[in-house]
Amino acid sequence: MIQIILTIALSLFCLAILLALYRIIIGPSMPDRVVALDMIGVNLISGVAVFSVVLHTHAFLEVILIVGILAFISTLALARFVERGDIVEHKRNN
Amino acid sequence: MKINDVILKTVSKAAVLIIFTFGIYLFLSGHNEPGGGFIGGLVLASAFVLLFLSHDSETISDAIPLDFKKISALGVLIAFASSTVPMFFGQPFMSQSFGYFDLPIFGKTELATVTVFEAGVALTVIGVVVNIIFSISEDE
Amino acid sequence: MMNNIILLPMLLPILVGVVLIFLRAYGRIQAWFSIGVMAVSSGIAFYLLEQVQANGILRLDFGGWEPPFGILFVADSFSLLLVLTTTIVATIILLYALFSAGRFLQTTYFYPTILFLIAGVNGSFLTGDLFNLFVCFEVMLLSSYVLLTLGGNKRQLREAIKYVVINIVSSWFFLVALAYLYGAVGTLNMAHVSVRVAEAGQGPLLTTVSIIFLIVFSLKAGLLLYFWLPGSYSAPPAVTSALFGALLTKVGIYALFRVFSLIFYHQPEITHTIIGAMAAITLVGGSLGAIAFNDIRKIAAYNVVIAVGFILVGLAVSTPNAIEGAIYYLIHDMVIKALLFLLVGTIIALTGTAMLNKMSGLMKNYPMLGWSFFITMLSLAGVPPLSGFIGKVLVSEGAVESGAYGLLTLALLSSLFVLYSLLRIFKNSFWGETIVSKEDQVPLKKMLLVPCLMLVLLTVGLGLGTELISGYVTDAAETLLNPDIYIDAVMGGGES
Amino acid sequence: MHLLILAILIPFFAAALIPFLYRRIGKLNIGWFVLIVPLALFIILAMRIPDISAGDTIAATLEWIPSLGINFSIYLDGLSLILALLITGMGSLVILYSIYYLSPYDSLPHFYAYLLLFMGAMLGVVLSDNLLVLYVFWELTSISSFLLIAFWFHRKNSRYGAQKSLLITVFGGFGMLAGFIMLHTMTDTFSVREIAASISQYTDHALFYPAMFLVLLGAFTKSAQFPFHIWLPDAMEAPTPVSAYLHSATMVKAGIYLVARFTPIFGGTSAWFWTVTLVGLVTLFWGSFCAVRQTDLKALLAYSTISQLGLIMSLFGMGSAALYFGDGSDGALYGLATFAALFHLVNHSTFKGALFMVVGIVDHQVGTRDIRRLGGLISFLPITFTFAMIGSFSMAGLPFFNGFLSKEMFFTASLNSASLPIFSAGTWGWLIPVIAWTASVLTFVYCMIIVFRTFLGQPQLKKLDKKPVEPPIGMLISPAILSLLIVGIFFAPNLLGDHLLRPALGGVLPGMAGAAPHITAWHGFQPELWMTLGIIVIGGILYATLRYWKKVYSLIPDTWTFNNLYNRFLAGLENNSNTLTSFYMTGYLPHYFAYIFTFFVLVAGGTLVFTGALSIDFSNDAPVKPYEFLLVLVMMIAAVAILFVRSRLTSILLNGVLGFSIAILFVLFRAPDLALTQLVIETVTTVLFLLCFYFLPELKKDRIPRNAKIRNAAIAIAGGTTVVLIALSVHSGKLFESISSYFENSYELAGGKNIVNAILGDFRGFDTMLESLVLFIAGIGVYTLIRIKSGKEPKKNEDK
Amino acid sequence: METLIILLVGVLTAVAIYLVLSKSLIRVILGTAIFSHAVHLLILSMGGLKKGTVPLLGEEAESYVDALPQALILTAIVISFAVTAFILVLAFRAYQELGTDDLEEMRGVNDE
Amino acid sequence: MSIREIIEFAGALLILIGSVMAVISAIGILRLPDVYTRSHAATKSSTLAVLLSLTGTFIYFWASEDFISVRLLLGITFVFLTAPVAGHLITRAAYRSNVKLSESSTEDALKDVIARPQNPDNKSGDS
Repeated sequence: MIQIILTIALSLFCLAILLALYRIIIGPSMPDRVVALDMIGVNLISGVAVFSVVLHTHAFLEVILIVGILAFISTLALARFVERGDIVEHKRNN
Repeated sequence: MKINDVILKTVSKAAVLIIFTFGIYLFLSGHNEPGGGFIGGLVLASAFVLLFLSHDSETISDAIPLDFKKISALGVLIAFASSTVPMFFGQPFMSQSFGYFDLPIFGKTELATVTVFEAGVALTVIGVVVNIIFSISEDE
Repeated sequence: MMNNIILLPMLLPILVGVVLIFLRAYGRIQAWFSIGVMAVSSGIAFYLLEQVQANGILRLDFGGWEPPFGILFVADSFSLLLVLTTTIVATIILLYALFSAGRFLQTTYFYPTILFLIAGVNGSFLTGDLFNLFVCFEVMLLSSYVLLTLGGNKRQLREAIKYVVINIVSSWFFLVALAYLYGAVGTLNMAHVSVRVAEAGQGPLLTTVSIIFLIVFSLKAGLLLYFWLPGSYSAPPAVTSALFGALLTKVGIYALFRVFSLIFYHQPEITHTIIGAMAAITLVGGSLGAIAFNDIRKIAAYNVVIAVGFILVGLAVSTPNAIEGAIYYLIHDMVIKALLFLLVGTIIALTGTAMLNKMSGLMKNYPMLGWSFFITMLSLAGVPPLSGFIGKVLVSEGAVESGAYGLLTLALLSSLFVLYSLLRIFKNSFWGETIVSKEDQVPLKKMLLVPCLMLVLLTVGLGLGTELISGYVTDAAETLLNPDIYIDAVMGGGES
Repeated sequence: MHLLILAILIPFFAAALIPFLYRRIGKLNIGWFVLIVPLALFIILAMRIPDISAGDTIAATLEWIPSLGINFSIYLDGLSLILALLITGMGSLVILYSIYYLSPYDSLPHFYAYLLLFMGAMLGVVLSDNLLVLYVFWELTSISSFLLIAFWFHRKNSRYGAQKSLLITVFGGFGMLAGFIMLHTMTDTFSVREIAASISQYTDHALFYPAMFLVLLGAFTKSAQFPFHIWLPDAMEAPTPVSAYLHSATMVKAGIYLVARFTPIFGGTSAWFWTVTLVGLVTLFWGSFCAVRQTDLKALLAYSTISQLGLIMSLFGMGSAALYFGDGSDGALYGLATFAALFHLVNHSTFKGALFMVVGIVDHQVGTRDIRRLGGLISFLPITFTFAMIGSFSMAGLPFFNGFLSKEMFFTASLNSASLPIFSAGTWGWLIPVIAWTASVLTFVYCMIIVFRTFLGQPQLKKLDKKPVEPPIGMLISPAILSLLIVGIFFAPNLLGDHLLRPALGGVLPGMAGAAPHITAWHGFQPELWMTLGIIVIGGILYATLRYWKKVYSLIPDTWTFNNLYNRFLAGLENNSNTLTSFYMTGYLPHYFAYIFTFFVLVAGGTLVFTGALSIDFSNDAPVKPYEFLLVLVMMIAAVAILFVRSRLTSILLNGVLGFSIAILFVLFRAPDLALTQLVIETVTTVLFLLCFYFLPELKKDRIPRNAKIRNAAIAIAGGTTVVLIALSVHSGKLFESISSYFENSYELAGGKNIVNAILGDFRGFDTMLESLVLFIAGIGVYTLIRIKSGKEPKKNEDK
Repeated sequence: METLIILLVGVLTAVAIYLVLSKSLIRVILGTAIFSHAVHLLILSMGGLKKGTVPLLGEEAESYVDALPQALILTAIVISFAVTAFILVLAFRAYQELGTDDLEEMRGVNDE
Repeated sequence: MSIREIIEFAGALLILIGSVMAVISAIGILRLPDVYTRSHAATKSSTLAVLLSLTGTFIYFWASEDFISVRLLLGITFVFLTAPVAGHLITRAAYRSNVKLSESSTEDALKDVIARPQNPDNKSGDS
């Protein structure tokens, strides 16, 4: 029972990713795409978590945190890029 | 154009702290759990990446006055030199050894020479990644 | 564990290279350190070569893990001959660098990168594990990328892009081939792979996998797929192109020999026929390329291509004579290509141009350079009694023995093209009216000729003193032709 | 070390010493020191004459590469001796001559060093018994000839001639090498003597005829036989002593020597007989025909040399028939040709040497060699005229000179061959004497030209650069000696015949030394005599009417001469190779990738399909869950979408999606470490991409033609398919289990519970170590790329 | 599952080949990145998928998945990262010096 | 059904709800008219979805193995800490890079506060 639920849940997450991918492809603006990517990252976190339940393993719990961290970093970088082009500033500005 | 980044900077400070801790944890736990020198090093490097993104390269280079090229060189040196040590004891190059010791506080603890090797690897990774990002962002 | 010494030709350059990173500001010290470590490495290589003659193949299991589980270095005569040549040639090239390079190159991580390159080359020669071979290749390639772009003028950057991207793709092929091989036989240790392939009888599938290895190493060696070679070898400064010309393709050739003599030797009617066809086309393409251009760097680069084709004729034919000849030629080619590129670099530095039709009469002003070039030309064409001769004879003999008359004809004709292509350089740049008066000539640093003359001596010495190395070469060829010797040394239990 | 080996090496040592010696001796001409070498060698060799003529041979060996059977094996028999004496004897005379001939402004040390190099090499050729060593010296002669021709390398013609001679002779040399290698493959020895002894077993060997023709190729190119003769006239750019020595007396004889040396091996076969004879005759005719039209004396002599070499060659060809008969009387009959060949070999050296020296004197004293500007020199250079006349008349085959004797024997031999009962000579044999006679008529004509056009007629002093006077006495010594020999040999031919030619004959036709005839000048009214008389009559008429029939030459179009062919071949080769190479080496990376992947598809895919390796079997597959399917779908869509997006940022995002999805696949396939690494790397890569994009332009629409797009798509799909098919086959046909179960003991072995990490850190730690090095090098590379720019640092001339 | 992954590898490879055949340098670099994705998956699938549990001995399972390919892929990932970093920087330096990212304009066959 | 199993089931249910939320927010990201509204879907409901599924996972492990995963908690914290910031950054970037508001928006509150760059071919404004 639980396995079935989890499988459904995983599939739904993947579906959400698929939908977000569609948004990445069609755009239209860059921030749209970044938003969608961010969302994919968030869904991945959930996906990995669920999958560790499926497998009864703790081995992937690190991955969850890492995805969180990295999704943040890439969103940050992308947002910076969209905003300024230059994602790491050379000079401090305050 | 001045951009107000207070939220970002505050949050990323906290995040960096978490990442650092986590990176070190990954590095240390690599023997038995996922992680290890490479991953640990990479995660630590990504903390630096976050710092670079949320601040600017000048601030970072002022705050951490290290030559990351030399750090990576040091890492390579540690990795290679530590592996040569067994050669002086008549062992093949790269022989790792490990043992279990009863330490006062930690109880039964495993100590392995491979940790030194992995530390070298981790240092290399950090050094290289930071060096690359630093070099690019410094370019006019 | 005496065998740890096998590692030294690779380990020492790396360690010294890393230490040199900390000595960036001291160009001279870096140079002398590099030369020193190369000289020591060649001494070690020679010692090992002697050891192998006395005690058979040596191996070093890293971390003490028995093959096939760990990584290991295997030193047989073939590897060691190449390591020895590499280190000697590198020492001499570094000497040239010491005398030629100004502060610019010396303080830009030039020497450490060269040392890493050589470490990668030596590692590739010595390793007994296919995946480790890939990693060693990458060490070598990354260093070559850095060296190629060092200084970063337009031409270098432009050619570097092509070179790097093509090599990335060839590395990709390498991984694909490894994946297939691992999927099929489940192991990576060369000797173990060989055992398993022999056990399974190298069916069509393994032959197909071997073809992918062939593609990989052909890309690296410049066998048929040499598109990247002429551009990238003619872009960097003399020292770098000499290193490239002497070493890079040789690693690919080594790998071809190793893989197709140790592992995939069961279906020569497919694999070796393909190699033969590729070698033939390479000879033709290289020969035509060598006479097609007026740019002396390109002429030199296409000469590299011709040599690759020639050596691979030996593998395609694979008789004992041919293999032996190919080994002789391989050693010869490392020496002579280094010399050729150094001389070409020197000529360009003196005349300020690389175009044949813009130079003339250098013989009057730089006679030593001229004679060095003359001997290089003869040696490259395989004119006796210089070093190229014996290899040429033996490879040809192998071709005759196996009835490969087409290859024989092409191989010999290609020598003629080599001769003609270099004769054009010699005729145009050294002979003719001296257009620059004694007063206006660019002074040639005397010391620059010293490394060139050392290489000249080496090529003459290798020719006249063939007997001195013939024992090693015979042993190397025997090991290549009898995979069991290698396999026994690796898999045959017990600690060596 | 045996004295003979030393004899070969001495010239090399002397050559090496010259640069040092030259600085010491001050004003004295270095030639005097050099002269010692050939003189001494000549004496050493001459002392062997009694032994050799008694039938002895001398052999010695110095080891070079014994493990391959390649050694300096020296073998001195009659044949070698006669050539060795020529080399050293002519060498002495030429060096003596050159001391006076060369101007002090010329680079004498170079000249003498090359000359000595040549001398040593040539001695090596004629004395070596080992095929490969013979080849070594053979190439050395080509090289020294090359250097000597280009002695005045600032002249364009010298460079041209030098290159031509090197290319042609080395080309032939490579052919010869192939022939030698074939001989070795057949007989498993490099020793000429051993091969000759055992060759009878191999005449049916598939390599026998290829080897023969290849060896002949070497001989013909070296001896300037038709159609390879074209290098010799251009070689006349060399200083005249060199022409006298290398290009008439010795080096060009190397090919003839080779034919003689290999007659015991290949002789006695029809192919050898006809090839050598016909090539010789054609060369004889063509050389003499071309010689007549020349206006440059040296060019005339060059063609005459070609012609005479053809004559000797054809004689050796005819003589080889003797081997078919063995040592019977028939054998002796045809062996006469060989004897004549040897005889003419010597004679030619004497008279041609003398003639070259004469021409050299004329050139030296008058400043030109152009017949049209010469004439009437007899009153200014009477001594020289005498030598010229002796040489020319000898060459024309007139009595009282040695040329007459050998020419007569030549006619005898050609008549004999015409009626040869073997090799189907009956049908075409009549050609031999006809060609021989015709060529001899032309020879007579040009010999007359040399003498009469130069020395008789009206002097044209205005056209000359200098006023002609007799040269210094030193320059006359050598031609004088040669002229004496010419006459001397005529009157005492058997001195030469018995002591040198007879043993030499034994070298060419083993066991037939006894067949050597007694040379006589008068045989009675035989056909030969009538032939000679005919030559004089017809030749005289032709000479007198030269003006009228010279137009014949203009009938031969210039474009079809072999010379022109050679030039056009080289030029065409350069142009076409440039066109062809530029056609595929476009410098355009996508082209290269197209080649590479096409090659991959064709060869790897081809092997897969044609060897029947393709097998697909799904039974081994793990089951697929719906979410896995969805994830794979996501990746496929993302991948394909990358092709169609126009914005670089979108493509990076899609690449990021791919990377993240792969990390999740890694999770699904139970690889946590991989997932972690992949995630971090992917992010850092994305950050790098973004960092670099700041400096890079936006993606442009790929403006490539539609067909190119279709072609690319085809290559891409084919490539992907090939990868898939091979992978499926491998997966279906797994042969062995992986070794990795061993690593599952990692806790006991390496003290780690994470197997992957134990492999990375311990079992395969070396990979990891090198990988960190790779990373490190990349770091350095990035740093140097960005920080070290060519503009910012002072440029040095090295990094062009 | 293996078949599915292999098909995915095929698609990725085809995409990557198409990308490296285009004349924009950025696309070529993207192509190389996708190549490395493809080959990592290929190695993994060649080792066999899902035949056991996570290769951590702490999991105490009957069998573990093949750990060796994982280690190899890890090495390959890091190496491809190093190379990608290098080529990226090379690309922008080339753009700075040559003023183009069009490979068509980087032929450079007719220069000195 | 033991309590443990009930709790496990509850965890699974949370996960399911989370996944449904994820799909809903994905639909949101497709259907909503402009980037500013879409980012609501992405940040708010997605965060909720991940919170639900992570909590579900946490509960499940707690129930079935008595395993309290610090890493999971850390993960939850981290997501909560960063998700809003990420959303903020993107929308700000969108605004600054001249991404248009939807037609249906009634007011641009920041119009006068932040000067939007007028250069339409802003380096990053590629679409």
